[in-house]
Amino acid sequence: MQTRRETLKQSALVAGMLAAAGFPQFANAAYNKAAFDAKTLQDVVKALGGSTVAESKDVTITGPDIAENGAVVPLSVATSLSGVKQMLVLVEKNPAAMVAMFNMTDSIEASFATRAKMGQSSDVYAVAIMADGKALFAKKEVKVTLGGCGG
Amino acid sequence: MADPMRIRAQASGDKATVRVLMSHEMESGQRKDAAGKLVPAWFIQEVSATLNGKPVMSAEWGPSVSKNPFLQFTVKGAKAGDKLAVTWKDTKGESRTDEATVS
Amino acid sequence: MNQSVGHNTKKIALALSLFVLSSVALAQKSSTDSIAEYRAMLQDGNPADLFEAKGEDLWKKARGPKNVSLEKCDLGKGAGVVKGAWVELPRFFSDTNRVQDLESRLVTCMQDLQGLNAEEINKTPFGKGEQANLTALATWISAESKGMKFNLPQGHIEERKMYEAGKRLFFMRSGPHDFACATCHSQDDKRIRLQDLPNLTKNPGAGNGFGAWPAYRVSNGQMWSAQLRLNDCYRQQRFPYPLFGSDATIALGVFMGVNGKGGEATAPAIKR
Amino acid sequence: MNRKHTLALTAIAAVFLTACAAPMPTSADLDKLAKDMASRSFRAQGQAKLDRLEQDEDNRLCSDADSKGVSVTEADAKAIEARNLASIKAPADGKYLGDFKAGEKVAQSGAGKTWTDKEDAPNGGNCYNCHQISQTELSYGTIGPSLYNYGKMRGVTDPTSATAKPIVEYTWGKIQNSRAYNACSSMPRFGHKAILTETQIKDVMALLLDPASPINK
Repeated sequence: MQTRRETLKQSALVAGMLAAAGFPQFANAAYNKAAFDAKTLQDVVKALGGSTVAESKDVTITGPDIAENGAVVPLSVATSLSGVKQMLVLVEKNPAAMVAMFNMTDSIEASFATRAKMGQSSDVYAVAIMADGKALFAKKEVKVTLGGCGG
Repeated sequence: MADPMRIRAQASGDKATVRVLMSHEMESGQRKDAAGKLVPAWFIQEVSATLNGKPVMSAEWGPSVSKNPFLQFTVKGAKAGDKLAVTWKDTKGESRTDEATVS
Repeated sequence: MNQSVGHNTKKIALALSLFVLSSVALAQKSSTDSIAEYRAMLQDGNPADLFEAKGEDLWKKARGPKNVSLEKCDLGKGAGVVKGAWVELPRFFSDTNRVQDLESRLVTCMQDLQGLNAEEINKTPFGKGEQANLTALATWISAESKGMKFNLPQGHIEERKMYEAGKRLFFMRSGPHDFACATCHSQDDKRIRLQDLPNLTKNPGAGNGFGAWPAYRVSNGQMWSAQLRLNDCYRQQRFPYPLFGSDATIALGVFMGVNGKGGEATAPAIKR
Repeated sequence: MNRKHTLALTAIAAVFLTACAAPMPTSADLDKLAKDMASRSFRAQGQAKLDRLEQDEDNRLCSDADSKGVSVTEADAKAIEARNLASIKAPADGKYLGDFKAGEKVAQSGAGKTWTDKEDAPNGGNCYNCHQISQTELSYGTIGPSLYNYGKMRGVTDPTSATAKPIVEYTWGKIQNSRAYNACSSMPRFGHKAILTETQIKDVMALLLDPASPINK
């Protein structure tokens, strides 16, 4: 069995190799600042070049009804639809709505889980941007409470 | 240099579930320190993954992904023994790549 | 007639109050369930893993003025034995002639084997420099005992004295709020705000509570060692600042650990 | 068996059981051991000075009983309650109730008196840590009883009335110094230990007893 230390050494090696190759997978990536500055679902979709926005039963958002701490709110987004270009995770009442954007390829499923910070109780969204520019979403409410003794 | 990631990639059928933990502060740029000064934003902005060297996933993140981020995704056509590598790059231009073997 | 109306009103009032009570209970149950659900969602992917990996590396890495690893450190089960060490700590060590918990024992090893300065480490704030390393080490070492049962030794008289002292400190009410550890942690099924409070005087609370630290705190994204957990308890108790690795903190560890005998080690856990 | 014999037997048993080791100290010696341990295990930090480790007689008696798993003796309980009751003073202006909205804020706050709190910042009442109060706040503790509908359940419709006087005075006293009514209560002595100001206590009183307070709806 590989020890963690060996894994580390290997990782460093891999990092070196990838650095030498100039991170090919980042070559075309341009961070979409406008989308990450947008305050609303509509504006996020617009910044990503999308068109219509509609709720869809084929998109799912999973998260807790109540989060004991807003610093870490587990959220999963998924869809069974084909022809998805991007999957987004949004928290409506955060200073900027978009948490994460995943670019789809044929090699992955349209299903991602991550954890978001939430400043207050809010609706959270899973959004699938389709190849034709349509944005299909699902939403749910997550309440953020104060878990500790507040001291 | 940033601390290594923890990557678990488990094959089941013709796909593999990948779970990644990254060591990063993910400063939102909204938080004030003890002296009341705004702590500048510093977060992972780009994440990507390769399977046996071939790009399979890329993502862009904002400042509201939680500290020490967790990410889960599913790679099609991955089998035990395959090499799954994950790379992140943050707003300071720092980056880190770690690799795991699909089990 | 009048009487009958009065009777009916009373009945309605009673029905209404029952309705209010039961809806309160229902709302409460669902919020408790939701919190449990939230915690379950966090179990997969505990960032403590990151600290565990760092700790294992630190254990095996040659460091300090003497440039040696900690692989010869005796955590109570012989030099270099890590697995199972944590579920038997704190315990008496004859070389230092004192009962030590995991963290204070690690400091002894860091000084004796690696030539690091114990006093400096003890004075370093949590999460900084060698203290951050210490927490990572404790995270990995505790993880190596995951699933094992607590079995603190009580054979040495110093271990029994520490238990008795720990018990007295646990129940010691003082400070402006008259709080003791026992104020929050001596009854079953109590909560502070929404947080469940383990009863640390017996199992399952003692094993569950004591056996969960080091733990990753999602509220601040920090890895908290057992010493830091106790330190923050004392802060909220409005006591003065407990010295790192002090006898009072170790005595409390003995009291909780012995009470948790047979309980399962779950550290490193993930906590609010 | 008389005491002398018991002691002798215990000593013999101890010798056999622990072989060459020293026998276990007496309970009183262990009390001292714990006390000495406390005095060398802490340092002052911020406003949390070392004098906080010095227990008053009430805390000493209650802690001692707690660690033995018993209640304080009836005589001790009466003495504790009597001297704590004597510390309670009625409000200088005769007004027991303040503003319930401000009271809710005091009840919500768990701040104050820790080594990370500023000394001049207002202290909180920590009420929700242990009690359910408002129905809309789901994050409440269960160490103390629910205080939802506190005034309403006790039939308080006019807190200034003669009928409400006993419950108003009792509630005032309970917040000022809980040990006047329950010798070893876990509740902080908010007035006696100067945790809350008189204004803050009046505001919490209003939260509990004002018929207009949302908790009495």
